Amino acid sequence: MDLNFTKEEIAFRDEARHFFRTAIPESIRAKVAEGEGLTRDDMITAQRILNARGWATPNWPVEWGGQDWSPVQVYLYQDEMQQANCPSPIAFNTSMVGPVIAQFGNEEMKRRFLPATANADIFWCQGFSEPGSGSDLASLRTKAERKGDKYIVNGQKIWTTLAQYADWIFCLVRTDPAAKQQEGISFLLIDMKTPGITVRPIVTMDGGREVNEVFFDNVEVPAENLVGRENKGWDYAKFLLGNERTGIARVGNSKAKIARIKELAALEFAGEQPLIQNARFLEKLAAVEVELKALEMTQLRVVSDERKLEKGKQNPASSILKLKGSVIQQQLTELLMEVVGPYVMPYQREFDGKNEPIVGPEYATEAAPMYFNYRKVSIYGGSNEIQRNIIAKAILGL
Amino acid sequence: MDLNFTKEEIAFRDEARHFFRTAIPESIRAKVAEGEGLTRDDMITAQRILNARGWATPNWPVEWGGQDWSPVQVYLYQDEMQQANCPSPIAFNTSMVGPVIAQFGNEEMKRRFLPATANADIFWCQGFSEPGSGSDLASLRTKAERKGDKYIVNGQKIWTTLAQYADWIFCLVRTDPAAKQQEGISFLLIDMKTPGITVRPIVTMDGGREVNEVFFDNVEVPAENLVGRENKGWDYAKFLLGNERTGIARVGNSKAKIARIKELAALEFAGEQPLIQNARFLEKLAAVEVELKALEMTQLRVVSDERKLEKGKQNPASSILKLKGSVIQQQLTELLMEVVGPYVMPYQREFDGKNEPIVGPEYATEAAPMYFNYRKVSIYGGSNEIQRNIIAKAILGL
Amino acid sequence: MDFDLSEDQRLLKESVDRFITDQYGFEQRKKYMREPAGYNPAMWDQITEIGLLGLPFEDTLGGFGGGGVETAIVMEAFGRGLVLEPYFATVILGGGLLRRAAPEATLGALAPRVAGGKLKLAFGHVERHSRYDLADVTTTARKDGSGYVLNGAKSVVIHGDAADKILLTARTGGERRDRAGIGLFMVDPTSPGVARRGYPTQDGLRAAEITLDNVRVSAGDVLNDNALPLIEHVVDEAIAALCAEAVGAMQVMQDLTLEYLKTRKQFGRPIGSFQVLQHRSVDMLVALEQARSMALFAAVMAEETNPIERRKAISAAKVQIGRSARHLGQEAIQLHGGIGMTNEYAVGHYFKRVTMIDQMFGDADTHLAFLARHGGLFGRAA
Amino acid sequence: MDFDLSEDQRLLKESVDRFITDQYGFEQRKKYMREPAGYNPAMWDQITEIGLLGLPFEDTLGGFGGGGVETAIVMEAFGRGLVLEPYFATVILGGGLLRRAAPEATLGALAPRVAGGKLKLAFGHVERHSRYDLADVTTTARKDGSGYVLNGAKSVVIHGDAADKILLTARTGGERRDRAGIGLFMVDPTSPGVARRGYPTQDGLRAAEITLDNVRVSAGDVLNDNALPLIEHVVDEAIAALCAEAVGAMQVMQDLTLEYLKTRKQFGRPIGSFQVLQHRSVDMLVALEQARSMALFAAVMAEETNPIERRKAISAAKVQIGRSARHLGQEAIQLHGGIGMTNEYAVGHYFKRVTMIDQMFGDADTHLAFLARHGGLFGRAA
Repeated sequence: MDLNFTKEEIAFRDEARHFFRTAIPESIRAKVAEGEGLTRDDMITAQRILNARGWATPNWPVEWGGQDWSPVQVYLYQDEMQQANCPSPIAFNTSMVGPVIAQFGNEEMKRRFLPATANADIFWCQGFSEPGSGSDLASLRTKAERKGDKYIVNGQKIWTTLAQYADWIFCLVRTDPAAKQQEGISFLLIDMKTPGITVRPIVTMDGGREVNEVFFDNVEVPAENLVGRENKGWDYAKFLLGNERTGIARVGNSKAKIARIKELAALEFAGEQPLIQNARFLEKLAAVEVELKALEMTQLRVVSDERKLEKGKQNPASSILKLKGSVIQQQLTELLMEVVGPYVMPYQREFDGKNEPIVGPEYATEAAPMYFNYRKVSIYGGSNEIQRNIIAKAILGL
Repeated sequence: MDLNFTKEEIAFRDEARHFFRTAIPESIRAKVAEGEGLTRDDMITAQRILNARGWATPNWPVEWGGQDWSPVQVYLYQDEMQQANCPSPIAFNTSMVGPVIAQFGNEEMKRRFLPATANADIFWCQGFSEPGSGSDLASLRTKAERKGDKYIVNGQKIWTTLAQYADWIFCLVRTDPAAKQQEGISFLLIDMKTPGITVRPIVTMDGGREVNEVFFDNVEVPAENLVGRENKGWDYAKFLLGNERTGIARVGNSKAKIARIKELAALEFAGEQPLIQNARFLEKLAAVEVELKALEMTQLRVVSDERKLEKGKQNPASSILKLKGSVIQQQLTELLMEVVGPYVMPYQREFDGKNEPIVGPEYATEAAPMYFNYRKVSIYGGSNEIQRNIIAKAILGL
Repeated sequence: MDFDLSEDQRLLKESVDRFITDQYGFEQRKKYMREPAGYNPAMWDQITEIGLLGLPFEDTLGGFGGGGVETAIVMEAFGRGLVLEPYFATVILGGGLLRRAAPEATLGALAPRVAGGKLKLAFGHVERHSRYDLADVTTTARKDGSGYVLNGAKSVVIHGDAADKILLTARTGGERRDRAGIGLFMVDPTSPGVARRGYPTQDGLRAAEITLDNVRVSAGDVLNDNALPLIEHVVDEAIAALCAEAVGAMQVMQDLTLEYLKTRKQFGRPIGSFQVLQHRSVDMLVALEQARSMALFAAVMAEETNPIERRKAISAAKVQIGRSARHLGQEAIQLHGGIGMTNEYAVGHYFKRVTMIDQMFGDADTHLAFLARHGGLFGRAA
Repeated sequence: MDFDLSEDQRLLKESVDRFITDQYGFEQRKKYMREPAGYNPAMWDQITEIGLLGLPFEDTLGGFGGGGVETAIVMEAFGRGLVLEPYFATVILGGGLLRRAAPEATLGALAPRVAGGKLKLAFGHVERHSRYDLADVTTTARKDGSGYVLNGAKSVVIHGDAADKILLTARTGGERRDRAGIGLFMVDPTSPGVARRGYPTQDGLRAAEITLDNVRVSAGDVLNDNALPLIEHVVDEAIAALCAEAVGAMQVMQDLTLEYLKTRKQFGRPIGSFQVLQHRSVDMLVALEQARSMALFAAVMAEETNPIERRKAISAAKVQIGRSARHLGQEAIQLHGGIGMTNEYAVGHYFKRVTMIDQMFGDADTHLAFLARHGGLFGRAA
């Protein structure tokens, strides 16, 4: 056992650190650090820089632009990217639909979509959840009827993140209404410009406009946009959801938040001392740091184990990454709010106002919205309750 | 609304305070304060002092020695008793079997048992739980077959607290094996000296010997020892368990523990200061004090509401008393252990050794055993999980 | 001891509750929020008509001499409605300061106008680096003839943009953070040298930044030149009021969550039938009832005259409310899932409000530290 | 980076695991506890035979030069067995002190005897009011010719009654709590002036009170006259060892609980089918895996030479282990219900052991305070 990184790993880490902190524009990284939303352009700009170096899609097959990295390298890549406040590649593109197309699409589909997806020439969004099917995804009802060489799609998706930015959407649709829940579902790629698609934003309580409803009204989709085989979409969805187990803990991200909290706590006063000298505050922060360090070690255990496990199998410890990672992220937003103090109160998201100068310190503006917004991390992508159900069955055998 | 006590209530409180602190021997109260176990004689001594004044059974009907106190008086009585580290009257006698006999027993049974029960001439224990029936009490299997003017009892009870002290046991027994679970159960009084009864102590992890198994092997019980009607025992048990909703929070007891913790924290050092000056320790303690104050107010709300509610109905707030009260009691044992520090380690329960002098400060000896022992308060008497099930159904309608 | 409301209190409660039920549904509130003022002037008039604006004043001044319990009755109902109008700023803070810290003549002149809905007030006490310390005042008041000249700035003045007059602290003597030498002044926001900038707050209410550049205050508008202990008493009353408001908001979150659990179906059954969600709802109930108890305690103790006992009790209440509200609020969002995250649905608005209440006049941990420093709530053994 | 065990480590693990599986079942342990010494001398011999007593020493001294990982492998297994023999006191503390703080000649003379099972050691560092501060030493060492004369007392010396020699701290200079002037001495418990009183501890192990009344220590038994930094390193290694032991104990509590949930029936079904108990078991798993990760971190960082980095890492691990073990242990008892409270059943014994481990060398909050005071684990932005 040797928990030190090898010389090669350290060289790779340093290379990544340098690259993320120099190649990605400072203006974009500052927005990530502050918790400000990125524009579509910001996201595409960052991804193209990564892609130019071949670092947008390291998890893809090498022939389609992937890197043959060791699990440790993947970990270092993510950790450095997050610590540098560099935006992650668009997850819908690189972690979700890309790997599905690479695994299950035909050659024609791969050629058509993969390079454009890697380079964010297509901006994807995900159409899985529906109003009636939150945690119970398999109960979805959006319907695609085969008519000649087309599917006619009718129904509604919800919680569609960044649909307003998207060129295409990948959807789970019901192609066999007679089949049992998980059977009869297909995986379909749909151009957002197709007539009959309506996007309605859902404003979240923090004032954000990340998520949407997407309505399909007799939307005609060429049959060649079906991924893999009809009625096998559930398998592809499971494959998709099973990817990216480790990045989900967002350790690097939380490290960046801790750095930020310490930075700001040196600027804010509690009585005669800066908050960074307040023992109670430091102990609260240190308690989260301990959990984060433990989570990082847990993640490294999982990462180091990956190459030894059969494809598709998981280290039991991997199951806790999302549960614990989400709680830590949320706790850090609480501490950030505490640092800011009374200045968390002004609400000054730019799209709400008239571009007036900021009230209070600039870093205060996103503290409360980030706290509100981060409640989602224990809800979206399989709520923590669903995670516990799954772990109890799959890992504990209960 | 007036949350001050009336002049009469204050007079009663002062009277109770004086009485508990003068009439009950200091030696007994010191044992309660330290968390040492009481002997059988201690318990009987204390109860007889209370009974002589008519204060052992205030909740009983007045004709059988009860007091016609207002709910506030009952609260003050309990609070002062607990704060004075005075032992509560033997619960099996005064809160459990006594009220059941008074309510459901015939005149003959009342005359035979109630005065002796009030005066602890009979020491009772409770035979409800069985090995197979923890939280699922109604699944009990101890059997009483009617043979002429006798019942023949066979079976086993478990977790029988202080059976080793008891003269009599009140039992739930199955008298109709054909009936559905909760029907077919009867409430039987059994003399512990009857042949066929074996008591086997269960040592708990703290080294305590409070609980026992009680075995019944063809035990002959006169039919006149049946309380009320055959096969109606479940109703009587529910009546019994529904009594004493308010005392269950043990607020006065926790107040006494806080006082004790502060007293000891002045004697123990953390660095150059006594622990009582350590900010972090004080904040941890204060956090519990806040919850305790809230619980006391909750209890007073319930108490003040009691006279307005129909007999048998409950204020929803009453449901949280045991849940919250048990957690607070447990947290205080953790803090007590923290005060003591390294000296919690020696194990020196007297029955284990040779009466050697104490290692470390005298108050250290019970700190860890009390922590271990108090894990029971969220288990016994309907575990906190069962409490939550009940509240979810009965109060929240889920 | 008696937890029953008096006849007058019962009537007060009925009328406030009716107002909220009739006028302050969630959809109605959304409309009020879109008014230019950020609240609905018609609602202000109704609140005036019911007579709530006179709460703290004697009847000779147009009020009804309400105390902690009456305040709690009103504020709990307002918490259920998430009332937008500047009641807390005008009556609880402003009215309280007039009553406790102003000369009798000033009180006599202004109280009837407050009670009549003609005068809206706000209280400026936060400064850039003061955090929650009322004694941390760097705004200066320089004696100038019979009046004063003020220089400095006040931050996050709740409903400062609606106020006709701003009450604010400025230092008449002593050093920054000294308890002595803190004056209380009344400033007309339209006076020369006063700049005011209003903005919405996270919870949909309003606040303002106020800057003071050589602002002259006449003798009549100097409410008190050494007022900290009196201000502290008013702030304690205000905290008690916020505790009651938070309980009202928490009750709604609890009700919404239970309603959702009973109606929302997943996996073919109401999600409220899942044991995990049942138990977590019970823990929310515990948090709510504990908070309700402490809000009551605060309501009563807000009138305590021993300042240390009063402040300890109020701090204890703020701790409990802060912790209960955080727990209950986070769980309410979590148990709702996605819908709970949206701005269209009510629960998030209550969550935001209780989050901001925790920030006002010191968060839970700040009050816990105060309480601990002063020996906690329960004495050592007698 | 590589989490795999080396071949030697794997062999070590196999042999220790086999020893625990074969020799240290819960019923077997009960018997060992009833031996007069409070442990089983035959087990001590077996531990000797496997070669575990030489763990920290070089092979020239009869050991195998094990480091943090090897220690963790042994201690985690010992945690699963709740081993009673004085291994921790003799090898981890005693052996560590010899290795890091004793003159080479002393190490050379004693290490082979320790490794051969002939010399049991213990370490006295707690005093009546020292709590967890290793520098809080009032026991005095007065220079006397080439040796010293000791006066004072040491408390709760783990396995002090089994030890052939007691290593202990005494002040050679400086004031109480000074970091300088803390000597490390070896005392024969049968020497004139030494009084020793052994007793069981809450977790079924043994400890002793040692009093020193003008005890003469010859020059050869003066291990070091100014040893605190070295002692701290050994204590950090000891904490890392206890973390591993706690993980072993936690794993068993988790396994016992799952086993119980799967077999115990209530209301006609295994209680493990109740969703609430499932979720709580998952939270126990989270606590366990986090603790396991930090025990690993501690094992590696125990060898770090930068003392502040080392101590911070070790403190972080002690925090995590303390919190995880308290949570997991309390839940393990709770989910077992009544049976979990009994002395006949295993889970309570593991619970008591992890509770005592939290008390050793500083509880979780003490270490959290240390960590916070030194800036936490993660730096400010690069």
